[in-house]
Amino acid sequence: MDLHFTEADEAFRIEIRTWLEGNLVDEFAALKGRGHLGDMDGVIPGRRRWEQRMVEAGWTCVGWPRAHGGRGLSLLQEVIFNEEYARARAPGRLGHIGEGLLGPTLMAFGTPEQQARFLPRIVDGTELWCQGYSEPNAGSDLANVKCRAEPDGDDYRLTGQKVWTSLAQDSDWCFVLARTSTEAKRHHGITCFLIPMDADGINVVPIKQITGGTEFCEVFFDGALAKGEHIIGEVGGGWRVAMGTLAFERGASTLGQQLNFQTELDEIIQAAKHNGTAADPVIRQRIADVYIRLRIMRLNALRTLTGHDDGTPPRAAMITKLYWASWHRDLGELAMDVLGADCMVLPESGELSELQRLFLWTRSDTIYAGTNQIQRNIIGERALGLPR
Amino acid sequence: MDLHFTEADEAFRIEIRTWLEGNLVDEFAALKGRGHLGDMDGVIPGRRRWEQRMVEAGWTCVGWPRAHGGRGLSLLQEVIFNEEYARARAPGRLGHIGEGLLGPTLMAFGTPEQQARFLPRIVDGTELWCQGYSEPNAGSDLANVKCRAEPDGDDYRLTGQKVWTSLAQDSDWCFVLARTSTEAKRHHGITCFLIPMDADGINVVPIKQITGGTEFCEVFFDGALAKGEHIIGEVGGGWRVAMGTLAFERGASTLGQQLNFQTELDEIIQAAKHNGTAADPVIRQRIADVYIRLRIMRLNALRTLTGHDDGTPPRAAMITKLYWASWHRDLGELAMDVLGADCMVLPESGELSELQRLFLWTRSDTIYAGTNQIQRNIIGERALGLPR
Amino acid sequence: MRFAPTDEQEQLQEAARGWLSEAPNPSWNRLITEQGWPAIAIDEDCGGFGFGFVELALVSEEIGRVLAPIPLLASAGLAAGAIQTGGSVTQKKSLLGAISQGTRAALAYEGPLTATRCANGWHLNGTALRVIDGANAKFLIIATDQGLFHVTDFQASPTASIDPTRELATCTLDCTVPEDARLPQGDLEKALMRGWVLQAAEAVGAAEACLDMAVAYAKVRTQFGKPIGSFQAIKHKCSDLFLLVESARSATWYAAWALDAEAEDAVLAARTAVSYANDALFKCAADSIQIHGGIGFTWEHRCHEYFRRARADQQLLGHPRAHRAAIAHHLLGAI
Amino acid sequence: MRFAPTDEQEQLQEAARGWLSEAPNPSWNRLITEQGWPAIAIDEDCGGFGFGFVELALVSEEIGRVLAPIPLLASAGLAAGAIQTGGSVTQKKSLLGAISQGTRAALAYEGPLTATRCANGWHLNGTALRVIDGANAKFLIIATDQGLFHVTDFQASPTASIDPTRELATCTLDCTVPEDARLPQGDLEKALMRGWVLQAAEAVGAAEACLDMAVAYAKVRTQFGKPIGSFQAIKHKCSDLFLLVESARSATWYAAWALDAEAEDAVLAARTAVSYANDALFKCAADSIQIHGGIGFTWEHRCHEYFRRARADQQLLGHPRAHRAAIAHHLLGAI
Repeated sequence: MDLHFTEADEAFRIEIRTWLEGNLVDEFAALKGRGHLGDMDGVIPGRRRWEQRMVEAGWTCVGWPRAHGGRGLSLLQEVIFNEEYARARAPGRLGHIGEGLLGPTLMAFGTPEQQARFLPRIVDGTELWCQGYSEPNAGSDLANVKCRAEPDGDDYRLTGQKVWTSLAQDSDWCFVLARTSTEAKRHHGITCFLIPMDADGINVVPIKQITGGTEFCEVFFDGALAKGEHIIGEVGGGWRVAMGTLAFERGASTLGQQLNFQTELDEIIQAAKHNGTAADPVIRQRIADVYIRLRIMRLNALRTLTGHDDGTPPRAAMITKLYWASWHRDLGELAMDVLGADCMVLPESGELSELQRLFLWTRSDTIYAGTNQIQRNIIGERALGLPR
Repeated sequence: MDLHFTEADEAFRIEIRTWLEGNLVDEFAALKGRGHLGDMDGVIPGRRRWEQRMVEAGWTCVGWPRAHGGRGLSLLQEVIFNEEYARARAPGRLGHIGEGLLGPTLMAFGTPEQQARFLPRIVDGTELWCQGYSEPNAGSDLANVKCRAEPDGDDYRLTGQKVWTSLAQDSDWCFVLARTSTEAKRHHGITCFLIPMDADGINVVPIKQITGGTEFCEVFFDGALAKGEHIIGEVGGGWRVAMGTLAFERGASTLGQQLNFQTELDEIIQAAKHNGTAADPVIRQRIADVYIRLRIMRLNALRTLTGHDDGTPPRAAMITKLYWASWHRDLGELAMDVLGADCMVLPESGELSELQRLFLWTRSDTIYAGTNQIQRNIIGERALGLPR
Repeated sequence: MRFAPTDEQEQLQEAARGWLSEAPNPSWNRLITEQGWPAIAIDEDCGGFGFGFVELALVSEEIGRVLAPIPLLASAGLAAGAIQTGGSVTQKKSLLGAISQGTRAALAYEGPLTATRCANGWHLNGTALRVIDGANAKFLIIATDQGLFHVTDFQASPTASIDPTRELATCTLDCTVPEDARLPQGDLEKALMRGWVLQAAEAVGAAEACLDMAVAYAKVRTQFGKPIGSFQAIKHKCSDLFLLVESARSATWYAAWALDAEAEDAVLAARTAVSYANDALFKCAADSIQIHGGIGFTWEHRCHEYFRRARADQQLLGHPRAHRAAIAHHLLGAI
Repeated sequence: MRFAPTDEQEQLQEAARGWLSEAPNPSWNRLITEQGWPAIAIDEDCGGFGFGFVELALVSEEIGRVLAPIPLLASAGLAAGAIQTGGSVTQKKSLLGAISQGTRAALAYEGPLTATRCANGWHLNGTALRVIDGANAKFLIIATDQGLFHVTDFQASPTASIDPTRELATCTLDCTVPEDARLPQGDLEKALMRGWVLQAAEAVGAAEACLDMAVAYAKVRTQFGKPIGSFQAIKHKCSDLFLLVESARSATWYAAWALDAEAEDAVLAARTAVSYANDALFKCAADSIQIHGGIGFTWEHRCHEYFRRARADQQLLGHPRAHRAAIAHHLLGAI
């Protein structure tokens, strides 16, 4: 057991911290705290320019191998990067789906040609990605994908509907699961396609959410052309690809979020001190409780970095999503209880306050990317070996 | 909506209250508060004498029709009877299984001969009954009964094991589910037998519980003789009989228990006042919460009395067991939290204190007579129509 | 003993449900013309229908069920309640008569509001927050350090709330009123308890709507080849909500009856009902979103409207915690 | 960075587990002879093994797992901790040396205990409640208004507890001790935090045992023709317990490491660990009974022993609520 960071790691921390301090200024200062969950569709033009600033300094795809244009950082350094990024309140990354999901998927399942075509443009920020996996009837049950891909020469025509696609309005490309065979069993006959979002026959409709924001979209395909050369993995092998992507989704990308959460908790503590509820014994217990659970969230995350010798994370890593989603929901409820009667009054602007948005938005945390119920199935079956 | 009791009802309340006050004296005064759940095997001899006193005054089987030797009380008067019985802290009834379960089952499914043979001896307290339904592998899943009944002339020989049988040591008769056919489907092939507990081949083994008490027993049958004339309903029709009994179990018999619960809550409130935790805002919230929920428990129970025109209770009645079991468990936890550090220290006697016993015993409340999980299945499927 | 609506009461409730299903967002004028609900619990000699709060609560259940933006709670509950329990005969005739006819009224009590004796009667001053329907009210009942007053001279500006189905306002007063503007027997708690009962009733209706939506969805939404309602995670959640809804209903029906019957424990019953029902509504609204999954947190689905109502209502007329604190005071004495 | 036991630490833990599975209820003498655990975290120059609290915590996990009645927490944790952080060089050599060799010691702090200067040194007086292993201890460390003292002259009578696996005693003092019986740097919190870490570690082991029992039972117990672990009501309960156990483990391992590394947040880490782990154990023990159904509340099944331990331990060395109150004080200042 040794939880010290090395001197090299600490030096790296200073490096990224210093860079962020020096660059989150002028027009970028206004981006602080923006573009995160619940606000992912906010301040897009500014965040595009910020991505370019990141590219220039080599801060995109820091965890990718050098061979693919990354920095080849260790997992721990990636954590440090994410922590400092969050601590600086730097804006939500526009390129995170390409960097965190599609890139690793391509490295694992793509051809050298596909890697050469797509990876550099994720690194240089010139192509943004969105993900087309979920459908209205394939939420928890991804194997139920209905979107059809019909052959057209060497290529395919996609027809169907995707939903909960973040940033679809602003993306250049989408990776899509579609059914290439209706005869095969549910898990078979699914194929993973890459398709440009400006193809004919693609229509994006934003979904207005509980907060009034629209970061998720529906994407309608009506015979849109996906090239055969842009299939990831085998035709009919999309299930395996999708499972790979989901594993990346649960990976290191969340490792900085505790710092964002800490910022939110700090705001609640300030509010409690300001309005006197900090003296309320019931509120004090609850603030201490969320603080304790946040500390442990970080420790759990650090623990996942020390995996087994074969590189797999410890089975305790499976609790990550259930843990943070439930915690964040509780934080939202606490925020309102700290505000008391003020919690229901909108600010002068008529828009939700940050804490009101937190409260409403966090109801979705326990739903997207695997509901709490699905997470408990996964833990029960995979970590504990309970029967289906 | 009219929640007034009639003058006749109020007069009846005075009658039973006066009788209890006048009779729970001398040797019977020591029985107050004894013989209830968690202590059902306590002070048996005294409670036998108390049953006889009740018989003499005509206070047994008060809800039964006059034709069967009861008082023919209305459901509301039965409630009043149970409330006053509980308010007086009168001891747990030794005859409650015969009076509340077997009697109604016989009235519904028994022959006139069976009714004439058995009902009068429940009314006059000369025969005590126990119930042999549950088995080690047929707890929630009653259809899984394995106890075998093999024909022996007109009669049957029972072989197998029953469990969680209250008062088996002290009962004269037992009503038992046993399998008369192994070929039939699970629900079929079960038959309901009445068998005297002094028959050869019956062995009773008390089960020591979490509290150290032994009110439940295992009952082993090894070729014990049950007469064919003592089969309730059809051979192979035991499932229907059992479902009928379970419906009685969830019926009016629990309608006085709120008063027992109130007594327990009063003791906790006294303890809180005594040790100063009554000034603790967190404890105050929790005491108010259990008080509110207890008030509502009584209102829920009263509401079940106003059923539909066809005599069936409202579907809201299905929450009864889940509601009180969960509440009682919470009360046990609150009791410990009020006691604080004292909660772990045994009294001088070395026996559990009343509140410690409450705390431990209530862990079983959410299990026996249908676990909370089974109750939620029943509510979901029968009250809400959700699919199996 | 009959712990259920009478046939007549049931008909009233069903009629309200039917009317609201056709007119979920009726104008106040239409409500007055076609239904006249504000008159339900007002005595006939004051121009009302002469029923009680049981009837008003049953109608409120239906208002809550569809989150109809009908401020019956403000005029028929709080304002009328203040006058019924505190007003002089003259005040009752005139003010309750007006409410019966459809004049909108509201109760302002979250001050500070002060009353000072002056030559011409009383000078009233101050600002009240979160007055339900304050911006539409023709008159206010205000709670001051010197008791309750009715007043028509005030300024109101709407308060934007996370719950758009319940209009709130900030009301400012600086006026002089004659002596007879004071309610001689005015008692804020007696007014509030009428509000609590109706608020509880609305919460019962709203909570049941959340449960009904969730159950209906769980029956038709399939995942893994089965309706999600067959999975215990969903089924048991629904069962727990059913327990909450039915218990809140028992508490609320009793509180309404206790009010009409002037039962000794009427205040306790009202606090019991409103604290339990509002917490039940919160749980039902939150879990309904969860059961609905993705569509549960879209703007188009009504789930979030119930959720917003649920949280806002926990702050209206006293948080459940405050009611529990009052009940603890009753059980345990002061701290 | 390695947030997991080293190979050596893992071997120590596995050896402890193996030994305890053969000797779940060992005599103290056998423990000392065969394992010498009290010496683990004591410096070599005081006769110890020179490891740290990480190692002691890993062994404590195993003690907790089988509820072994081994009071390592009392002597190696609390008493040794008090001496390690507060004793003079001489005191360390003699007292820690004795503990290393197997002398039993305990910490008495729930007084009132008073120390008064007198001609020959200090007069110590008072009664301490719930002293872990107090009746078997050869010497006590006591916390008085004048600091910490070590004392051998005391009377102890056992306290019967709902948790028979943890021996408690009431200790009474009325004696005079020389000046050098006082620990010059004595600091009760520093002693207690060592106890908190070991208590948390025991809770992690015990909680995991509850989970493991429940999971194993859920795999073999069938109802309705299926293992009950296939029902979400049971499966999801187990998953929630797994989350608690693993989180408690993260918190506890960190707290032990922070203690050894003298990290700035060591006290906070210890309070975090013990409050979370004790509440987690309670939930695991309670739900394990529920999952076991009928046999879960029989005397013969160990479920109830864990449940008794769980509730008793919430009161030992500070209730989780008290730890949270202390953390709130850190975050929010005094009330």
